[in-house]
Amino acid sequence: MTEERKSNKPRWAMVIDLDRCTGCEACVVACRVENNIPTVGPEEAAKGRSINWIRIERYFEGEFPDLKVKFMPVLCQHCEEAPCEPVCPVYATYHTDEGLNAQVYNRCVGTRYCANNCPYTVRFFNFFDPKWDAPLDKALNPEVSVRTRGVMEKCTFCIQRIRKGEEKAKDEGREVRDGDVVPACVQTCTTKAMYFGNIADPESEVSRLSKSNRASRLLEDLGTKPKVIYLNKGD
Amino acid sequence: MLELEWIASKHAGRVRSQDARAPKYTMADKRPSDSKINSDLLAPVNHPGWGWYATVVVSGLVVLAAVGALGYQFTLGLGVWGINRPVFWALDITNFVFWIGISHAGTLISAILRVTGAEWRRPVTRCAEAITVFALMIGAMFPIIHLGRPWFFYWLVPYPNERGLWPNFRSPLAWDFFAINTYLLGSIIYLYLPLIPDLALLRDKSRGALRRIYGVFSLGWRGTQLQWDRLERAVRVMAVVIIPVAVSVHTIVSWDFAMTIRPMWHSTMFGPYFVAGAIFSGIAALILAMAIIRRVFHLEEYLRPIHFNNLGLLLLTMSLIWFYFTFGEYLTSWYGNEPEEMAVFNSKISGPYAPLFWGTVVCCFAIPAPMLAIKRFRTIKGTMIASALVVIGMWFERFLIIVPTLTHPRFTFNWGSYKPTWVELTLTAGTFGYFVLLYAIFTRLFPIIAVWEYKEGLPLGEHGEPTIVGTPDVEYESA
Amino acid sequence: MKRREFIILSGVGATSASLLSACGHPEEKLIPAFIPDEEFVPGIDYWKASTCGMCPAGCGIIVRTREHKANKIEGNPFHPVNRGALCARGQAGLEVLYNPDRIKGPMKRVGERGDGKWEEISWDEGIKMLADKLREVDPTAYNDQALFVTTDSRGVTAHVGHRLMEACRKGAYVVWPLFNEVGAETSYSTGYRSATVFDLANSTYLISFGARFLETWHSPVMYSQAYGEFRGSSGKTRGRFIHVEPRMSMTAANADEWLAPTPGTEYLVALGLAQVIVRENLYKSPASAAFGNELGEYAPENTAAITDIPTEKFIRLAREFAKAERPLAIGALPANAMPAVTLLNTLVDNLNKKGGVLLPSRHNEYYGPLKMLAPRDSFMELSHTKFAEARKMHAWRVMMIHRFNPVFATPAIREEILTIPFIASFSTFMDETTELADLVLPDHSDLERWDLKSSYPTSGGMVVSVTQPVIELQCNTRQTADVLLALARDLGGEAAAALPYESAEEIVKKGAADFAAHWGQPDAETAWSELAERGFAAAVEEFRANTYATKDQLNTTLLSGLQLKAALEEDPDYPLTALIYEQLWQGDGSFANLPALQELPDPMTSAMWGAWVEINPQTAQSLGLKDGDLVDVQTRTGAVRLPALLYPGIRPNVVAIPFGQGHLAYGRYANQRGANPASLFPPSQSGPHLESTSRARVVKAAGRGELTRFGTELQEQMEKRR
Amino acid sequence: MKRLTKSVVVVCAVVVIIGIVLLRASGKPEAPRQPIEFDHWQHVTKEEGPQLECTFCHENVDKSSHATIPNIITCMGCHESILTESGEVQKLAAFAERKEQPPWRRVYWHEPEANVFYTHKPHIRAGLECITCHGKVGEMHRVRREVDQTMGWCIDCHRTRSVSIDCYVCHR
Repeated sequence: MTEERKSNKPRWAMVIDLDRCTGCEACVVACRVENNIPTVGPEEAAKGRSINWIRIERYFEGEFPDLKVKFMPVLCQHCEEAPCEPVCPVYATYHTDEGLNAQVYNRCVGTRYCANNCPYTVRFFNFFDPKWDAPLDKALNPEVSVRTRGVMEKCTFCIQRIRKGEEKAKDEGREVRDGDVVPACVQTCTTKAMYFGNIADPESEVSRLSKSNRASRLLEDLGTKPKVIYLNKGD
Repeated sequence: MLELEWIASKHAGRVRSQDARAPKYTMADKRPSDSKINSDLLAPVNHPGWGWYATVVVSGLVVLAAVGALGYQFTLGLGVWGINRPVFWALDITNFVFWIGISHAGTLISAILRVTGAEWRRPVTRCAEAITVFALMIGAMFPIIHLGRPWFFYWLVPYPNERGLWPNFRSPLAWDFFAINTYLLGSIIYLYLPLIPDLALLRDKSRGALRRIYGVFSLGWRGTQLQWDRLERAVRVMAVVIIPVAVSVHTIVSWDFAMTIRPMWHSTMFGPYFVAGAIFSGIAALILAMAIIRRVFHLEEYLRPIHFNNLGLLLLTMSLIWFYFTFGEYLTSWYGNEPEEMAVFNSKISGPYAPLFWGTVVCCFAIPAPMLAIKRFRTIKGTMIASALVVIGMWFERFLIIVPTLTHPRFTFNWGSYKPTWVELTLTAGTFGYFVLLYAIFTRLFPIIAVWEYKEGLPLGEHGEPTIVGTPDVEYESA
Repeated sequence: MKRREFIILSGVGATSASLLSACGHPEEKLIPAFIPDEEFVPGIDYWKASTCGMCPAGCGIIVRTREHKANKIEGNPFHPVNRGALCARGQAGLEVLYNPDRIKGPMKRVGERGDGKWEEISWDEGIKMLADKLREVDPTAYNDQALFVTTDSRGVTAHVGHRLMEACRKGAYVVWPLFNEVGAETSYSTGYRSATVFDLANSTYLISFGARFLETWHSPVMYSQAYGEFRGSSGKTRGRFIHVEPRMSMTAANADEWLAPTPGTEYLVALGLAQVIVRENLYKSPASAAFGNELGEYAPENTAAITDIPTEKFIRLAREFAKAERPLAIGALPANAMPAVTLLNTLVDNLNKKGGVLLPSRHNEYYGPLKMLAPRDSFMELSHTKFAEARKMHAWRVMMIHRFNPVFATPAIREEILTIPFIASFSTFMDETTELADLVLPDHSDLERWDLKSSYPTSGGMVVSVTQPVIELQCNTRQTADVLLALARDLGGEAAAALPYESAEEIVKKGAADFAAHWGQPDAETAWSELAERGFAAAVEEFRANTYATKDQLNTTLLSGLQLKAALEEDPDYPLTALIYEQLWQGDGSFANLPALQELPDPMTSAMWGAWVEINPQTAQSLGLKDGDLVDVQTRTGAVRLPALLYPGIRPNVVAIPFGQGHLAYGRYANQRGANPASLFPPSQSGPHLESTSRARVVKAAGRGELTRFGTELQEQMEKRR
Repeated sequence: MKRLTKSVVVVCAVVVIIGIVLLRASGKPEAPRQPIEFDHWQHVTKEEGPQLECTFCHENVDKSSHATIPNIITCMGCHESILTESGEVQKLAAFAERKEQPPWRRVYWHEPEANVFYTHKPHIRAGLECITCHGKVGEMHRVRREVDQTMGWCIDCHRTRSVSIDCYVCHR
């Protein structure tokens, strides 16, 4: 990342090691539970309205028996030059000073323009009001909004955990450091394939890994400058 | 002189119904009497006939169905549409682009014809301008009703508020908001200005409450020279002003797509491509409207084959331009051979959208272009058929610009498909119903052919002035 | 109008309404949620340690609770088994706790069996009823018996249940595992005796024979973590991983090389590799030379035709394996085939070495005084065949069933179960078996109950993890162990004497403290409080390098049972092979009622909310099938109708069906979804040893199936274009 | 004509005013009647009273996102013995007897649709006085909403104190 540090605010970034990712989807469920993502049910899912802020894209290469598979966890890339941001007519999605691509639900009017302009297809729309059969609603995370119908939603890098981590650092009178903020997907990753941290801090794990020669970003040629960095498969 | 004419027309007496079925005469004959013109052109206003009522009832029912569908959608959410991930836009935006396109019929055409002083325009302008206003009203509805939370549409308005929140002026949707509103306002003014003398005519011919209402809207028109001068100047200025506004509107609509980084949307030529398409579909809509009006209101003497011929030629031009743009657009994609572009390209050329795509080419070019190029087919019926095909074709063209791109995101894992639901189809039908309804009501309230403008173009008869400007009509009548 | 739409319109979607409606300002009345009490200060998270109960692996969890509600489960970062990570199943644990379809309290049947007519009763009434039935068991008659069927072989339920059944004169404690893979402690799951673990992390060359250690085998999270390190961490070379399985599972998809032999011939691949190693003198253990002759017939040249793996591949892989720095072979094959895998490890001499098989020598000491954690040796292990045989001998009078649903696992068993005069179910949910019960005494969910679990981390030794309530009770349920204790008290005499405990809590606290005391914390009270806070205690053992000294120690008879042939006979009417497999999250079908998992796209097929038949595109083409076509899969035993899913990762002429869907009960999310493939196989095959395979044919049925995918549906679009 | 215009204007104004009043009234009551007439003034300001600090009862304000309403056990800690003859304290005791919390009604809150995640803790850390946001509750007999906690009001304060006005600070 070449852009200058404009402030002493952290810039959050994620590193995903594709060599370690097994496609087990623990992150997908962890994200659903942490972020109050509703299950839409079979009829809606069949229409392509299932919501998964993080998903495992699976690609086959070759044919039996020489078949190869690639798993690729895809979540909001929190692009520095996010294509979704300029198109929103009401600033419901914008860039925060911590480099996050924010989605403010109660400002969203639901033009879905941002979703159309997202090259990673990581934005989701609430076609109906979400529904949890009681008492499943008891498991809702009180730190995360329940989105209403008509608004977009997407990965927030677990903003509630970022806020909590920053709060903790402030309490202890120091800058945030590795381990203060662990998003739900990173926390549960069964192979420790995901890392999260402040890429503006040269000492952080993500900074170090982002300089790896295996590092690349999705659709780099579009110039979106994603803040999710993938470490390609070794071998 | 005009004033004299006006006064003459004022004293022409009440219109009698049998006048509407007056014997035919050609333009080559001497100037028809004012009373004749008045009664012919005001007939729809005064004696609409059962067909008018039937039209209003039928289109009204369609509108009611659409309103019901809309209520259903507002109650439950956009999930009642067929949209999904990744096809977040479909018929809503198709209808939006289509109707904004249709709206170019009027104002732009009438303005161009006025500015260029094309005399044959006279019976056409009002017809066209009304299309603009109504099509625009319908088109402009969609950006609101397609919202996930339509009740917050006013957040697009830059109003000062304590939260310090403003619309995002970088968003093409915000540009849309301003462009469409400007165009709508301009179009209404542009429709209204030339309507003033006719409103005065109606005022003078009606009684009671109606007279008062017409009176208010005719702004105390007395037909003085000063008033005529001012009106003419205002119309002339508006005609010039409205042209860039119209062009900008559809350019901005196209930029909703072109400003994104989606394959086959992100194209520099989308602006002119959309404007051309808009004028194309607009002319077609105008021809259709004129043909229907001519038939149902017995205005055969006013809307003559020459008008259809001329508009047919315009339509032919636009068809060629449209084809040129389409060809250029697709050829460059094909040569570029970028995988993401080709995914969309192939789905249109040979994939699931191929029947629609080739159907569109047939409707917009393969049939209408040769048909309109051959003089023998450039009759009223011929242009009507061509126009109907073009309107249908252009609707699908809009659909094909929007949906196949959305079904093919960059990562193939996320490819999707789209099927409309009854709600979307009802809404689409409703737009057509609503258009017909508005148009029908308009014809009931105002003369659909500008009375004064028509008279202005006529020979002055007894006063011995030279007569018709433009090509004599006889030739076309016999053809 | 769709059902969903109707529900929304009629306002039954009450949750969303109450959450979101603005009318009457519900917020104003929420004030009780802002009053602190002894347990919770509003707005502050409380993390409580416990143990995941979604599979037997025993991962430590911490549960985030706030304002008397649990809202997130995470892996316990200090727990040696999972080190903070948790799998998809574990993450969905809260949906068991808060499942809307839980049985709310004890009930007795009022209509005919299976009518679904129930009457709520009190706990005392229910326990009395069951005790009376147990008293009716005639202690003098040879063939009169009470039966306690469960999937738990260890822990509190096993401890109490086993003792009660022993005391109950003719009682039998029955363990009936369906899938043997997950965490089962018996030898056939790993080829080694219990407590054996595999040092994947430090291995450099791994061959897995059908062991889906990233999904379902043994302890998936533990081995996933090891896999992460195996793939490379600082200072370690990237390990190479070969997977042998006819269908490309998610684990296979992660392999560097995937071999897809004919189903049932995996052991021949192992033996072929062994043969090459022996004949090329690549083995490391000195005793291995003796195998030379015995392995001759398994030479790859002989078996290549059966396994459909080219000879050159055998030779190359055998050399790679034998020459690797730290090779390791694991497997999940039928018990009689596992020796083939064990043999490979023997040849490369990796016992108790870094990156090898870790076989703790002191494991008998682990349990300390607490024998309840030791695997019980005197239980009866049951499969359908055994059940049917036993049924002939015993007139079972009472059947108590706990955490197991035999009617779903083996639908054919239904009729036999119906002949048992009295059935008591301890199920938390109304499953197919519970529907037939006469008495329902619902158990707690895992987040409400007490238990102890033992597991063996790769770091050595044993870990005892505490399952403790993290939140107050959601329903009028009672822990089965507590019910059994009450039952014992009611029965009195021998039973009461055998179980002198007040509650499961007491047993757990005592057992855990005993264990901790035995392994370093002498003060019982401190031991318990530490344990309750941390959620686990560990017995530590360093693995001592070990080597197989002589051929005798290798148990060469292991090879005698193996035959050189394909597992299934040819059948001209049924040209294909059907197999069922345990899918990533579905387990034995007991998670089908969790919406978060139902809506979790299968990692390989991207399918959700249903079941499907995987067919190789080539095979599908020859059968004239397209993706999503409805097909009948028929075997000599039965048939199921499911949508076809064109799947490039399966051998041609093999079809695979995930197990776990097709419930005919089990709540709103599971009921009537997909089809249960168990009926395709003779009941004897749904036993514990093998995921079933059978000869089959596929016939196109009319119509399109409901195949819901998260990713794109079209075969040609699945390939990465970019 | 002039009179007509005037009357139209007046009618419109009245309608608007009534509308605003009704809307406000139907929204959040300004000083809701509480189950027990708890008198903040007596506890905080009254000279011969206990003169409690706010945090004596709202003890979690610097720890949690919520200041929290005291548990009835806290109330009974004193009122077990103090002023037991008072009618309101007897009401309190009756609640305590039943092991119930009085159904206090909220005075300040935001709708869940606002998606606001306000936390007290950082505001206390920044040294904000309770009265800045809640008015002089200590001088009130029945708590009345004195501050109109709109978003504009929040932003104003954040601006003047140069605290971030990023949406994501409060909304998420």
